[in-house]
Amino acid sequence: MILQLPALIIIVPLLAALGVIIAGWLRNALCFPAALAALLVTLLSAILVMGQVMHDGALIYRLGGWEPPWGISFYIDHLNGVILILVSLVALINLIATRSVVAQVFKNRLGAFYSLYLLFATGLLGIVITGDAFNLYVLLEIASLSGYALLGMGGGRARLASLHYVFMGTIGASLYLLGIGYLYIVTGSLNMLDLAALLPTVEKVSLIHVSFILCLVGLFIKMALFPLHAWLPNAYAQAPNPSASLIAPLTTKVMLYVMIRMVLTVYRPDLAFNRLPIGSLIVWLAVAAIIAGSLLAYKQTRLRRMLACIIVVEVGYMVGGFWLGNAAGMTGALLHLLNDAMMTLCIFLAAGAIATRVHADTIAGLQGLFRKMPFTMAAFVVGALAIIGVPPTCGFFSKWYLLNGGIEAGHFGFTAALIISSLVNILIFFKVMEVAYFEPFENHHHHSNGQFIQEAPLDMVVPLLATAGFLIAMGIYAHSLVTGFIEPVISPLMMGSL
Amino acid sequence: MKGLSMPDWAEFIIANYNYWGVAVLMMIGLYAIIAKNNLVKKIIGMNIFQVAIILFYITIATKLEATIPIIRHGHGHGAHAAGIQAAGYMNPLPQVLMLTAIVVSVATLGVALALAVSIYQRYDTLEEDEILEQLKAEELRQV
Amino acid sequence: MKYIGLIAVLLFGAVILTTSLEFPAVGDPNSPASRHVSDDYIEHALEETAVPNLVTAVLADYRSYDTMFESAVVLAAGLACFFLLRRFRRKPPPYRLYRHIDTGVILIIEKGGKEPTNSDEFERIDANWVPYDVIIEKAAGLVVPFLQLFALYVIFHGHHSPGGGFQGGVIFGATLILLALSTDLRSTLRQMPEKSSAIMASTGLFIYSGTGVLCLLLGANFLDYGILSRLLAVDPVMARSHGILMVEIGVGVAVSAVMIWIYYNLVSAGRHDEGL
Amino acid sequence: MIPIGSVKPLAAVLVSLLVIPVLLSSRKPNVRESWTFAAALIKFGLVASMVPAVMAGRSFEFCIVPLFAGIEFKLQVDAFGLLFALVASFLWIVTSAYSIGYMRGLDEHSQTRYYCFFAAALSATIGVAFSANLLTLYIFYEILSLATYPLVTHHQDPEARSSGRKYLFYIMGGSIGLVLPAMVIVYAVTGTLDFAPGGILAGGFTSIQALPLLLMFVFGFSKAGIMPVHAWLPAAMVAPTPVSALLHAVAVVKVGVFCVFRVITDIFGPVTLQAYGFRTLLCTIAAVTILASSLIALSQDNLKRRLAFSTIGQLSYIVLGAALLTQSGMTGGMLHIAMHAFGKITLFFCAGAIAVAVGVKNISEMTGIGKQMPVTMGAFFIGALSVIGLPPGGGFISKWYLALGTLEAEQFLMLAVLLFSSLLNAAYFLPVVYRAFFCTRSETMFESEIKEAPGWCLVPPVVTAGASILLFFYPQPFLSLSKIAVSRILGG
Repeated sequence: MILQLPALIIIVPLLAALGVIIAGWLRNALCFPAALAALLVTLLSAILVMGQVMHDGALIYRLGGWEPPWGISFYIDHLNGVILILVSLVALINLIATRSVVAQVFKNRLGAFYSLYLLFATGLLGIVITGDAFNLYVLLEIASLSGYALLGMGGGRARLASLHYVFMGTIGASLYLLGIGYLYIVTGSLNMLDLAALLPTVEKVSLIHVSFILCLVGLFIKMALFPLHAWLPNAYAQAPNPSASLIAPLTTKVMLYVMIRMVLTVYRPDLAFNRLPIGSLIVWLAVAAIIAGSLLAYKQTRLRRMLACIIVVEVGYMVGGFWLGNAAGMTGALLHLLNDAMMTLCIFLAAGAIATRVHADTIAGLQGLFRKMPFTMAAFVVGALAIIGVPPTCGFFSKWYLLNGGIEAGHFGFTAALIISSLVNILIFFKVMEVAYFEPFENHHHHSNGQFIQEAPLDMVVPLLATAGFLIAMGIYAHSLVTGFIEPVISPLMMGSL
Repeated sequence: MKGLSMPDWAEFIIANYNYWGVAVLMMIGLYAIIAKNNLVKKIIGMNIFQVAIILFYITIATKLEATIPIIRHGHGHGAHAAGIQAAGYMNPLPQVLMLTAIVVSVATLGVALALAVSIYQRYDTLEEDEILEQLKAEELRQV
Repeated sequence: MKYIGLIAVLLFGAVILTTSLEFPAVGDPNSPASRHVSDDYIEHALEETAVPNLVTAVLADYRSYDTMFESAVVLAAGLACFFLLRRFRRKPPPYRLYRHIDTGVILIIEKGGKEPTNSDEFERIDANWVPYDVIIEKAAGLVVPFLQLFALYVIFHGHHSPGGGFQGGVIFGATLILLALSTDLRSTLRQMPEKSSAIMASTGLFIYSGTGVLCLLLGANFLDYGILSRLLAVDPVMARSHGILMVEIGVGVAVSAVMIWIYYNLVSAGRHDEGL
Repeated sequence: MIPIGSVKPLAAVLVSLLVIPVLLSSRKPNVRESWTFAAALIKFGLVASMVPAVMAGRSFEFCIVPLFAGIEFKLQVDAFGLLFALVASFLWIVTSAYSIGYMRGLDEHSQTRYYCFFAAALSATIGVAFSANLLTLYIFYEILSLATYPLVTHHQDPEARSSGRKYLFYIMGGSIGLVLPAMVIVYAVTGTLDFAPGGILAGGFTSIQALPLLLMFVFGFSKAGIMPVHAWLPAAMVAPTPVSALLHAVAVVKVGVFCVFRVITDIFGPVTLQAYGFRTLLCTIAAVTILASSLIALSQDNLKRRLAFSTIGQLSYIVLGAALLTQSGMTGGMLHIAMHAFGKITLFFCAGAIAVAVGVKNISEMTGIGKQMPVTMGAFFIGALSVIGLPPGGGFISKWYLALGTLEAEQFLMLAVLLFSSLLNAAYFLPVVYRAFFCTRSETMFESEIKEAPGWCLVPPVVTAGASILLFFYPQPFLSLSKIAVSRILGG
């Protein structure tokens, strides 16, 4: 059974998604337990698979029993083993945390919600695990489609934002497909490893360069890098809370993983960093993303829209860090990919918990929250500190690597952008803290005792606090995270071309 | 038709007009998404863009003087497989991929139309600028 | 905004056009695309899967994982339409139209008025579809069974002739949509309620992934039909062909159910009372 | 310097953190305060238990977790760190006693939160004292800034809000904006951040590159209150007095100066700094701060603001001590940490006692209260003597070494600055004492009301005043510790 584990990671959530549709129609109460069980099994098998990969290197699982270039294969190495665990963990925590809100908001479409939820998770897991370029496109579409539906379920404004997300997402995916088409014309194969082997033998080099550019632009649209980010703040701000706190932490990170997989495995880093002059151009693009995103976030008056703008900044960190091209920058980008998923989950869950008690989404509406919802605000503080990059939390350690990379690469624009955005983050988050700390709650009286607290429901606060604790744990054990998972990915590259 | 020698520019056009058609369709589709004001026209533009890419893959699959990729009855049955020449049949792989891409474009079209229908139910218009005005008015009433 | 878009599109078009000069000429047999992997498909597919239609062989066996997720995309679309549009609050429409079958007189009955539902002289019509459609109704009634037979033929003959799960499923779905168009949405809903179409959709995909899991349980990799020979007492190559057939049926069921489901929700904007 | 691997440093840091859950769960105030008291005593006991070993020239080490290649989250107790930890933990015992009286006296709200964040701030302070490398120091520095923010803005009124904003802007802005990049640059070039006696730069930088780096560190650690980045300290006086007493006289500001001292001695190293010729620059920075703050202190009417500006001046004495790069200069600087701590905390205690007893904050309203509050004003006088540096107060010894240091470094201008600023110190302290004792009160309106501060607020200032006199006659633990530390830095 151990050999079949990789397949389990994908099939279990898919079968659960199908089961949940039927459960939705027959007996509603079954939906949540089925989804919970599926994601638990997925997380477990992801961890076991990662154990296998750590034990005896990269793992290839042949679907349908066919040799890779003919059939489709899973390719799991240190890079995507960790991200599999990350995706299933975030999906699991969010599922548990948003149970009561979902049961209340989507009463009569519970089956559909949980099925779309699981299809979204399956799509992302499939993208991360697959070793076939076209198969990645199909799973990209599944994740996007269920994402459009989950995000679109809200007021009129959410529908329009989701429609824009459909347009941008489709253009991005189609550009990626076009890039794969170019590769197919030149090599005739779709399997990533096979492509990597065939590409050097191709003499029409300009086609490879154009296909690389197309793939990159398509992925930049999907991960909302600066000039192409317009859809993200609206899509995540207007969406219902449970789906925003699922999609926000994961989509941009998995798209980033696809970019890294493309550069490191398919096109080989030599093409991306040495032969094509786009490396420093993209880093300057990332600098623009960081600055613009920070200023945009500072201007917002609504809490969740501000948090969405911060995602644009984080994408700028990761893309900039990766394209610096040196070991520290790449390690920083990968570590930030892991950290940022948890950080975004923490603050979006906190925003969701606040939304259950305070109906105004504006920042001004958060008066006296430290007194009213102390635990939620404590988790929000930890999340905010992680994003600012204050030491005990994980954000600091990935920012440290990014800064290191920026300085070693001599790219002072990127280093300055990192520092400026940290300072702006301080302003942003402490603007929120001040409102929650200083301004008195309407019937706020000083000498209130314990019973005054109106916390969010317990099954929302406990996962939230667990995530906050996780942020600190990831911070303290960042070094073992790096040496365990990220080092084996980066070190072979360093000896090689760079 | 074989014997008639064609000038090389005609040869060149025959060899490449498919790709130009695909490129033009892509430009039309992309421009429609960006520039059009009506939501359904944007959706149509999106569909054109996806169809263009499907066409692009299909042009890769074609082979001159090759039939559709179904092995003719009795050809290479049992005796020996060597009888099947690859040049005789078109390339099946892109057609499989495009089956998937067609299904994906239909699914995306379905979701986009569902969103458009629900927006129309809510705002009674599909013109984006009118929708944005109503949204702004709603925003002012709320604050 | 338009001009930036125009410039971007022209730039994009220029890039595509200039690179298209380097493409191999359309249709030359030894272009790299048609040499590396596709030659093996053409030459070995028949002996490995006993399926002459190469596209079905590649679709349902070599790359069956792709197709499984393709049908999952279809299912996701159906779910999305249901999730976004479906409205369960029964808001009765302001007035209902009833037409006297013989004379063609239309009664507009306000809310709360007595409606001649059970008498057979009156038939209820939708608000926006008035004229007599006897011809269409009768013709559709005649044509639909044959169409459905043809749809089943297309599903089952995917091995030998162009066709397969998707195409057959869509035709089957189209026949039911034809029924809904010719009569009215409510009668079709009575015949094929939303609940059964949803469950049919997920069972279709269950059949597909169930076959894959069956292969898994028997010891081979996911979706490796060769192992089914133990179950079907057939040599592995034929087992593959039967595996492909099972998968095609699953896809056909799923796609037809989802087509109808999407139609129900799109046409009536989720209220399921008056559609096209 | 044979390091003993032991968990004592970690225990000393964590003891006050572990008490927080107990504080949160204790219902009755007495239980809560007694737990705080116990934690303070245990912490001081742990720190004191390490003194004999460090006196014998050994140091304690404990590595918690590796952070980056070449850097661990490591605690190391050497003489200088122990000196600062001794001062901070001893004074915490006194302050927790004092804050019981003060908080009860003014019936402050949400006292549990106050005690918890106070304990967290202390553990971070001890963490800074015991950190083995610049990164561990930076981590505890950040935790300290965050733990003190709720203390500074305790009253949650608009004034606290604006001073909290200023507090954050200077401190977090300085640490993330200046110290972080500087640290990364040092790490990128030298590959390590561990504190090594001779400094770790080892010629990695030319003098043009080293100058901005040094300035980023000096002005980045804005808790040291060097002139342009000092504005948060007077603003932080809005906090309750025990906070400004322990944190803004002893713990927080001394952390800033401690970090600057560490950077100067263990990152750059005296030899390299002399080679770059930055000694005069550093001395002038310190001198400017000393003179300017003393002059501003003259004009402040609010007693706590005057004490705040005097603290800024005194801190720059310590920076001056470090900047002199000579044996006795550094010894004087280190000693001044202890001496100034005892002196200044007495002054803040007296200010708090006056606020509790009379409810008066400005010096102009304090005429003639000496007759009614002889003990408080007496302690105030002794504290003032120690801060000015007159004989019976311990401050005299550290200023003596500082003066010797300026002579060794041939910085005669600095000697003049030292003496003149001591005069200024006297100029802004003694009038307060004179006005309290020898002037009679004009309005007789609340003649009868003035009485001595409650017991809890009275005993601590007397204890610290007595301690600062004791230190004059018996400066032994701190003097020997600083001598060992300096010999390690210069001799090592």
